Formats: sequence, C-alpha cells, structure tokens
Amino acid sequence: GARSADDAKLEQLKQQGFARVAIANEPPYTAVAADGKVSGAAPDVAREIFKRLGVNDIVASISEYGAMIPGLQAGRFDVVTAGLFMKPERCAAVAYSEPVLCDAEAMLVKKGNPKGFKSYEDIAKDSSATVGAPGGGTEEKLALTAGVPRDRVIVVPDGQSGLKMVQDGRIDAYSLPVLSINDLMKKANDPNLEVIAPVQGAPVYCDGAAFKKGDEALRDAYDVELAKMKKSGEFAKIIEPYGFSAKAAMSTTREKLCAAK
Amino acid sequence: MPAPIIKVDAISKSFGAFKVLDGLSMQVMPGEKLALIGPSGSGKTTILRILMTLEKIDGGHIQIDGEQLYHMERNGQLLPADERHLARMRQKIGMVFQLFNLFPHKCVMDNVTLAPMLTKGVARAAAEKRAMELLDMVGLADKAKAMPAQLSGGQKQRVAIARALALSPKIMLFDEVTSALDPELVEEVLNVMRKLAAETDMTMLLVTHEMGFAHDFADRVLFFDRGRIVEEGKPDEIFRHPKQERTQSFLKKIIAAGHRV
Amino acid sequence: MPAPIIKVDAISKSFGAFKVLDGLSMQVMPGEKLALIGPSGSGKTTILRILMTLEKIDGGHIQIDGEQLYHMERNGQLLPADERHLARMRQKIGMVFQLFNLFPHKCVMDNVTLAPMLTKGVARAAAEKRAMELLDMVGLADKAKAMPAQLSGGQKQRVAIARALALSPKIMLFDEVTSALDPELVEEVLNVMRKLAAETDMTMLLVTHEMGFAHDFADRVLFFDRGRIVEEGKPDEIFRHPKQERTQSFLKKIIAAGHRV
Amino acid sequence: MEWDWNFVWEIMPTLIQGVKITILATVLGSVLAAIVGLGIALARRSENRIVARSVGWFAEFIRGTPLLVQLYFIFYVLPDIGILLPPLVAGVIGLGLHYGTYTAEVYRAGIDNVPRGQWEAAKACNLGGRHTWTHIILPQAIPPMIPALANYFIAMFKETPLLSAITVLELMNQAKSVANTYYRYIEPMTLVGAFFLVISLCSVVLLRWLEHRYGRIER
Amino acid sequence: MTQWSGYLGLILQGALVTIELTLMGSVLALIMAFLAGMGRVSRFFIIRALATTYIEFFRGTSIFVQLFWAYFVLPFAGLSLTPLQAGVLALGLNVGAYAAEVVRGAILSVGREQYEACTALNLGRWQGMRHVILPQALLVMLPTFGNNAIELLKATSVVSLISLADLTFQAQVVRSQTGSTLMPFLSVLVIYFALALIISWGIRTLERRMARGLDGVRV
Ligand SMILES: Nc1ncnc2c1ncn2[C@@H]1O[C@H](COP(=O)(O)OP(=O)(O)OP(=O)(O)O)[C@@H](O)[C@H]1O
Ligand SMILES: Nc1ncnc2c1ncn2[C@@H]1O[C@H](COP(=O)(O)OP(=O)(O)OP(=O)(O)O)[C@@H](O)[C@H]1O
Ligand SMILES: [Mg+2]
Ligand SMILES: [Mg+2]
Repeated sequence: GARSADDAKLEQLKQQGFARVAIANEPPYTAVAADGKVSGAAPDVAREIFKRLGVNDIVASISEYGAMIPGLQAGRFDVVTAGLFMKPERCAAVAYSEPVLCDAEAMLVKKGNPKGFKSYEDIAKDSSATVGAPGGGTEEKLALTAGVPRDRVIVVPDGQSGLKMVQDGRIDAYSLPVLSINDLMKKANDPNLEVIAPVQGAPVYCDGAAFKKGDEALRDAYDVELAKMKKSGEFAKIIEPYGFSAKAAMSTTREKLCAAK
Repeated sequence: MPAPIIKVDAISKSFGAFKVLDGLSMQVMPGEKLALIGPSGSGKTTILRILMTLEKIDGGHIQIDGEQLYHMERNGQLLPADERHLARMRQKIGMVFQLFNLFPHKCVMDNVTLAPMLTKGVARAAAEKRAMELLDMVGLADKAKAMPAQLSGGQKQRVAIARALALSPKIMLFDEVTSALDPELVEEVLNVMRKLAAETDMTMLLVTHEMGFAHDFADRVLFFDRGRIVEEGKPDEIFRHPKQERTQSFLKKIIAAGHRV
Repeated sequence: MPAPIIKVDAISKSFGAFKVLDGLSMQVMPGEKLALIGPSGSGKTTILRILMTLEKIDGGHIQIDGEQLYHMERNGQLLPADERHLARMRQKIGMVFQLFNLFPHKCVMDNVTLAPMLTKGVARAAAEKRAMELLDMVGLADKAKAMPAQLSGGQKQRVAIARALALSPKIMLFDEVTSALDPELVEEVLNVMRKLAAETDMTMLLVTHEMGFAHDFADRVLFFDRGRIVEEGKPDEIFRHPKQERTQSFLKKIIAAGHRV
Repeated sequence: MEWDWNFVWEIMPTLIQGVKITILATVLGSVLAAIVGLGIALARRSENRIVARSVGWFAEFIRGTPLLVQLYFIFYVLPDIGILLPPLVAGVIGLGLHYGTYTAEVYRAGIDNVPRGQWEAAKACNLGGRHTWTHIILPQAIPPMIPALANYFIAMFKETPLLSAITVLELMNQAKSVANTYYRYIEPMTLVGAFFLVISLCSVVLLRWLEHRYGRIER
Repeated sequence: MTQWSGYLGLILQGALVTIELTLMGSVLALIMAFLAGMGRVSRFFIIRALATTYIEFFRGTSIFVQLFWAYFVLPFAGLSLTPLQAGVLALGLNVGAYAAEVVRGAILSVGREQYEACTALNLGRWQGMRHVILPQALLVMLPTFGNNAIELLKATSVVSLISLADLTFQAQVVRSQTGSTLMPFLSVLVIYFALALIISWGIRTLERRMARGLDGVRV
C-alpha cells in the first residue's frame, strides 16, 4: 500500500541519481559559490545524507521562502534544505526531518540602535517603525504575531537588499537568524550598523529537511542517517565551521518543536 | 442573330441605404466593344465589379455565355452560386484596374505567369512562352525581369493588361485604365487597347473619361446616370447628337474642362 | 519700364545626385500672369516650391520685389537668410497646392482666418469680414462653417485659394491646382482663377497641364524641360507655332491624349 | 489541492488593498510616461545634434533593457549617489521612464503621420514654428495617437507586478504574501489572473471606443 | 573585487539561459502568432473564436500570472514542467498572442486591391494568401516582430521570479554573494542592451534583404 509507494520515492531518486532540493540564497544556511556550486550548512548536510542513501548528488534551485512549500507540494522539489524553521503550521504542511540547524533571531539596525528595539513588540509599539523580513519566512510571522501591522512589515527579497535598506534608512530594522545577520555584517563591514542578538522573546528555532506530505518513508530513511551522523560527530564537522552549534540541534526534537506554541 | 454573351437582367445593388444600381438591364454581344460613360458615382465601376464577382448583387440575374453567374441550376432549382461555381465562371472574365494592382513583390514575368500556373496548371515553360508573347504584344518584352516599382505608370498598366490576357478570358473589363497616368503616358496604353480591339474578337467593356478614345474604340456607348442607363447608341449618335438632356449637359461640361471628344 | 518683381538668377538645385534645376534664370514683371508648362519631372513644381521657400537652392540668387530671397545684405555683405528674413519675404508670396492641403481639423472660416490672425495680428472680426469677402468671391460664402472633409475637391481647392489670398500676397503660385479634381469639377476652379486674373493686378505663376486654360489665362508661357526653360513666348506663339522640337513633340503628345489646346 | 471558496473570500480584502496600489501606480506611471514621451520625442527632433543623439541612445537603452532590472537599479543603486526614493515613487519613476520611451515612439509616429503638405501649407501661410506646432501639427497628431497611448498604459498596468520586486505592496505582492502565509498558490494567483483579465477585457472595449472616437481624422 | 571577476562566469551562464529562453520562446511565439493571426481572419467562426480567445486571454492576464500558473498551478493538473519549460511556455504563448495581432494587422494591411486582383485572376483563397498576400504581409510584420522579440528578451527577466537562473537572477545571486550592487546590475543591463541591439540589427538585415526591389510594398 502506501508504504511501498513511499519506498518507491527513494528508489526513483536513486535511479535518477540526484535529488532536487530547494535552497534560499542566505549564507551561512545556504550559499552559492563563485563557481556556481551550492554550499552552506543545510545543503552540505543534505548532500552527505543523500550520498549515504545511495543518491549521488543534489540539484539545487534557489527559491523564495514563500515559494518553497507550495513548490514542494507542486512536486517542484523533493526536499527543502534552506533553514526553513519548524513551526506548528509548517509541520502541518510538510514532513520535517529531525532538527538540523538551530539559531536564534537577530535584528540589524543602525549604529547605537536609535529606536531602542529589543523585541518585535518594541517595533509594534513604535507606530513609525518598519521592519524588513524575507517574505514567508519565520521573522515575518514573528513580527506579525507580535502585533506589527502588515504595512510596517516590509517583505525584502534577499539579505543584501535588507542590509541596503537599513543602510539607506528605508527600514528601521532587518530581521534574520543570528548567523545570517552576522554573515551579512561581515561582508558589509559597515561601522554604522549594529546587530541585536538574540531578539528578546523570540524562541530559538531549528530547521529540518522538509519533505512533501506522503514522502514520510523517505523522511524516515533520512532521519536514520542523520541520527548516525550526529552520533559519529560527522554532523558537527559539517555544520560547525559555518558557525552553527551541533549541540543545540541534538538537544531538541522534531516532536518538541512542532508542538511548541 | 447570335446569343448575347452578357445578359444583365434587372439587377440592383445598394451600399447601405444608398442604391447604386437600380433595376439595371443590358446585353452585350460576343465580340462587341462597349464604352460605359457617365458622371462620377453613376455606377460604372460597380457594374464592372459585379461582373468580375468583386461585389455581390442584391437582386436580379446575370448570364454569362449562357450560364447564370450568381446562381447555379441544380435539379431544376436556382440556388445561390457557391465558390466553385464562381471560380469556374471567373475563367471567362478578366479585368484591368484603374490602379493596375500589380503584385509588387513579383517581377513582371511572374505577375503574368502566376495565375495560369496556379489556376490552370500550365507548366512554367509554357506559361513563360505565352507571357513573352503577351509582353511582346504590349511592347514590354524587355521588361520581363523588372519589378513593378521600376516601371512607369503606363508600363505598369500594360503589364496589367498582359496579365489579364494570360488567362485568355472571353470578356475583358477595363475600368478607367488611363486615368491614373500622366498625360504623356496615356497614349501608350490606349495604343495597346486599340491593337487589342482590332486584333481579337474578345468582348470588351470599357469605363472611361477619355471621350475621344471612347468614340474611336467603341461599337456602342452606354451613358450611365445614377445607376441607370439613360441613353445608349453608336458613338457618333451619343457624342454628336445626344438626345437626353442629362447626356448633353454632361458632355458640355467635359468639353468645357478641356477634353476633346 | 518697371523693375521685375521676381528675378531668378542662375539658380541650381539637386536632389541627391539628380540635378533638377540647372542654372535657371527668369524674370517676371509685376502683374504678369505666367504659365509654366512642360513634361513631368521637368522642375516646374520645384521652381514654385523654391519661390515659396519650401526647398532651399544650391546656388544662384533670387530677388523678390527688389530684395534678396535667400540672402540678406548686412553691412554690404551677402549672408544666408535667417528664419526672420524668410518669414518677412514669405509675406509677399502665396501658394495653392495640387492637393489643397487644407487644415482638416479647422472649419473653412478658420482655415482662411488663421494665418492673418496669427501672423499679422488681425482682429478676429476684421479677419472674418475679409474671409467672407474672399469666400464670396470664390462662391463659397455658404460653406464658411463646413469642415474640409464635407467639401468636394473643387470646393476644397477654392477654399485653398481664398486662404492664400487672405494674406494679400503680391505673388500667387498655383501648382496644378486642378489636376487632382474630377473632370466635372475642374471648371469651377478655373472660373475662380479667371476672375482673379481679370480683377486683380497680382503677379501669378501657374503650373498646369490644362493647355486650353494656360492659353487663355497667361500673358506669357514658359516651356520647361529637364530643369531648363527651353522656350518662352506669348501663348499663341508657343501653342500654335512652337519653335523648338521638344516643345512640338510634347504638345503633339498632349493633344493626342485628348486634351484641347 | 482543491479550490477553496472560503479561502477566496478570506483573502479578498487583502487583494483589494493590492488592487488599489496597482491602479495608483498605473495612473501615476501613465501621466509620467505621457510627459516623458513627449519630451523624448521633441528632444529627438531637436536641431541640436548632440541633444538629439544622446537622448536617442538613452531612450534606446531604456527600451532595450528589462524594467525589472531598471527597478532594482533605481531602488538599490541610486541611494549610493544620494537619491533615496520610497518604493512606490521609485516604481512610478521606473514605469514612467520605461514606458516614456514607448510613448515617445507613438508621439513620433503621430507627428510623422501629419502629411508633409500640412507643414508646407503652414509655411505658405507664413506661420512660425510655434504656431505651426500648436495650431496645425499637434492638433492633428494627438487625437490619432490616443488609442496607441492607451494601449501602452494598459500594458503598463499588466507590468505593475514587477513592483513587488522593490517591496511595493501591489496586487501581486499581496497575493504572494497571502500564498506565503497559507502555503496556497492556486487561489491567489488565479484571482490575480482573473483580475487582470477582467480589467483587460474592459479596456478592450474602452480602446475600441477610443479608436472609434479619435482613431482617424477626416481630410 | 577579486571575487567579482569570478562571478562573471555566473553572469555569463545566466546570459546563456536568457539567450536560450529568448530563442525557444521566439520559435513558440512565431508558431502561435501565425496560427492565431491567420485564425483571426479565417472564414470559420469556430476558428476565429478560438484564436480570439487565445489572444485575449494571454494578452489580458499578466505574464507574471501566466508564469506562476505554469510553474505552480499546472503541476496540480498533472503537468509538471521544468522551470525552463514553464518559462518558454509562458513567454512563447504570451508574446505569441501579441504577435498574432501583428500577423492579422499585416494581412489586413495588404490593400483590398490586391485581394481583388487575386479574384480577378481567379486565384483560390489559399493560393492568393500563399503567393500574393503573405509575401507582402511578411515585410510589414518584420519590424514589429523585431520589437516583439526584444519584448520577449526583456520579459525573460521575470523568470528569475520562478528561480530560473537567467541573467537577472544571477545578478541577484552575485549581488548577495559579493555585497556589490552596482556592478552586477550595470553589467546585466549592458548585456541585455547588447542582445537587444543584435536582435534589431538582425531584423533590419533580414528586412533589407527581403525588401530588395520592392519599393512598391508598404513597409
Ligand atoms: N464599397 C462601397 N461602399 C459604399 N459606397 C460605395 C462603395 N463602392 C461604391 N460606392 C458608391 O457607389 C456609387 C457608385 O460608385 P461607382 O464607383 O460605381 O461610380 P463610378 O460611376 O465608377 O464613378 P467614377 O467615375 O467616380 O469612378 C458612388 O456614389 C460610390 O460612392
Ligand atoms: N524631395 C525630392 N527628393 C528627390 N527627388 C525629387 C524631390 N522632389 C522632386 N524630385 C524630383 O525632381 C524632379 C522634378 O520634379 P518636379 O516636381 O519639379 O517636376 P514637375 O515638372 O512638377 O513634374 P510634374 O508635372 O510631374 O508635377 C522629378 O524627377 C522628381 O522626381
Ligand atoms: Mg469608377
Ligand atoms: Mg509638379
């Protein structure tokens, strides 16, 4: 029945020799090198696991966060490995693996934090403040939930644009996970900017590889290899150079994250 | 007495609310040369276009060479003609237009051979041989490879005549074939027509404002006014001793305007 | 003997490599009525357009009413005319075109009053009064409110004549003013011109293919061929006893084509 | 995934917000394009060769490159030289400039379509340059080009989704944000399509009318 | 800045994708243009209605909507296209609808007298179309086809929105990897313009070649 259909998915991937993954363009989670090669912590982990599963390679397409889950449902990708944090609604829409990358939220603001933001609620309270976030990303939802009205949450296409908009004063804060913001700051090397991390009241989130509902067998196979790698320390070897903590990922579970309110 | 080759019986034709032809009847004998004259808008062009099936009639009947033009007899019933019937009838008729209407993208030779090759399946060699004879007849044998744009108006019109003759129609229609030409070029076209009239027994209908030529050329002259034939007769009768007042006043104006009769 | 009002001195004009006028000289006396005849392409239109400053000359000089047309004398030096000088000279000259060139978006009255009001600052009331006199003269007083599209060709041409007269030029140029008209409409325009010739002492230059009219109208006829004046003289001399062979053959062709001389 | 009418009603108010911005951007962009186009058309006819040439090349460049990239450029690069525009303003300028190069061609064709005889008659009537333009040429040139202009404004309307790339919350952006929130693309995208189709079909009727009203001039 | 030269490779890869899209899209557009354009002047109501529906639909809904539909909604109907296929399909069908009107206009622009000459010479409908009308219409279409091709080239930039790694998309990637905004955008603008110039040069050459000895045909 369903079970054998699920096995068929892995068989199919093995046969074609690659898995299609959706990534964002947000170092250090995902990155594209000068030669066009896909790297970043999330795809590197996925590449290694798929190799162990007998799928030799991954083929990545860069996508907006908002387009990832619909794309997965439409069968455009086999899996999303992009730092798509686990949250109850998302857990309902896709089948997550066990946690891979964990990070807290951060904000990029002008030097000295002129508006004194510490949390998303602070932004909601200041009726002139605007915050930028990727469309369909966790930060957008957090800001909206904190009570920032829709028209003050600016959907920014990518990190570089967000950075630029803060520099230009178009938005007062730009929110991404801590490591992403740090990466941006490093590249920009702009003394007039400042990072607030972590954002108060925002939980630490973890992402996982997201599969289509119905591909649970593939997901389970993925989980088995992931667990082995976590145990052997290979997992840490891959993600820690990017700045992520392996311990954080190993100290929580999908069950907890998906249940969290 | 032979049967008339054209028998027009009480035809009428309107454009919108405007009645151009109003119960017009006329007969033309095989080999007859007919001149149609009359004031602007009197319907001369319209009757030629109807004979060429470029306009449909609203009522009445036309017989060409003993066959209905716009109707087909099927099982004793008179039905409206279909495209096949019209195509067969059109083989009997050729027309030369005021503005030549040559095909500008084809050389003179191709203009003349196109229709025989396509509609009668004549082989290229035979079509070109016949075309050369015709071009020779109109004095343009040396222009066979020229494009229409390289010809003078008079030359264009002579090509148009050759093109119409290439299908060997029994009836030729000429609509003001010289009125778009420079005065100096008129004569060369009229010469071709004189030759044609003298050498063939084709039936010819000619609409013209060149009263002098009409006089020399025609066996019979029809004077049109407001969609009716007001007067008809031998050229000498019409031009020297018109009976109808309308004819007299028309001719007087034409003469005053500097045309020779 | 009075001074000539137009003095053309060895002018030449080329279009690209093609020399249209080649060292042409001529003189016109005040009040003289001149007919310019000749084969197509001989430069008749071009000389009128040059006098109206619609084309520039390549060499030579033109004096109008004692003043240089294309040159200005400044401190004893002859400089090319500037736009202001040309505008002043144009006041002396009016032109009527073969295709009327009425302003299609203005009614007959506005066509006639526009130029006097804009260029001479005539008040509307005065301009309209004068326009009515002129329209009356050309027999169109009742069409003052009509739009050009509602007029016949002959009527349009009479409006064009009135429009040119409204600026009271000393010299009027007419370029084949009847050749675009239906034969029946030619006479009404020629009648206006006859009246004009009889009633005013304006200098008039007329290009025409209506040899009969040229004969009655002109004091002097110039026969053009290939950009030169081949023959000139009184109408009777030119039309009845042309001296040059070229003139003879031209007139013969015209007559053969059915035109009365 | 099935079509869900409840979801449609739920997201309608959000989409209508977007529609308003879309229409605003189109109207402002059209006005700007009409002005820019006339400017370019006249500059290209300028007696001054250098002006005519450089404006010509500039217009060709704008016309030959994608509006999307131009919008990125205006929004993200211009601040480097101190020009910081709000998203909607940047979008309107992008649309106006880009479509201005199209309307310039319409103006040019309109002006060229006035027969040479009209210029000559104006000269024979001794009208000066300014009078010739204002009384003879433009009154004849402009009415026939109204349909063509309207055509470009409708085309511009259909390109407003590009503004979502520079964070303008127009229809497409609202639809995407809805899709992001609910992970459903079918309804929002179909609604956006339907919306554009309805407006376009209405504009076809408007265009026919404009063509009928202004399309030709009787001579 | 040393990084930057490395990223040039990415941009050139993007240019390749853009060229590929433009070529394949143009072929599809050309086929659709002739099918629908001649369909519009067909004698048969059904064919006319089909052609009109196609044209109005694709001209009426914005290219973005069509693209998102082809990419995100069609898979639910069981038709899963690669981004490249979706891009070619949406662009080709969209531009084809505009070009169909060009085909129709060109066919109608051939004077009535040419059709009448065909009748007077007793050519059949298709014979007249094939030998007399289309050859003349082609010359009228060509310049506008050139413009359509440039429109298509520019429209390829929107495929970056469905993550197809074309020129514009690569510019975005390079931008976020290098942090430089001016260079990637400026260089892709120049590349687009160069491509547009090549297209218009090609069309002009073709036109000159076809127009040889044809001063009589309206162009
Ligand atoms: N397709 C048409 N639609 C409307 N009216 C038409 C059409 N064709 C001809 N007419 C009108 O029919 C009348 C007769 O036209 P026709 O061309 O037969 O006149 P004609 O005798 O040939 O005149 P002319 O000497 O000016 O050529 C004219 O008033 C003309 O305006
Ligand atoms: N703008 C132009 N460009 C190129 N050639 C021109 C131009 N205007 C006139 N010509 C050429 O100059 C020659 C003289 O033209 P013009 O119009 O003066 O002749 P015309 O005597 O008035 O002839 P027609 O009796 O045919 O009106 C012609 O061969 C014509 O082709
Ligand atoms: Mg007629
Ligand atoms: Mg002339």
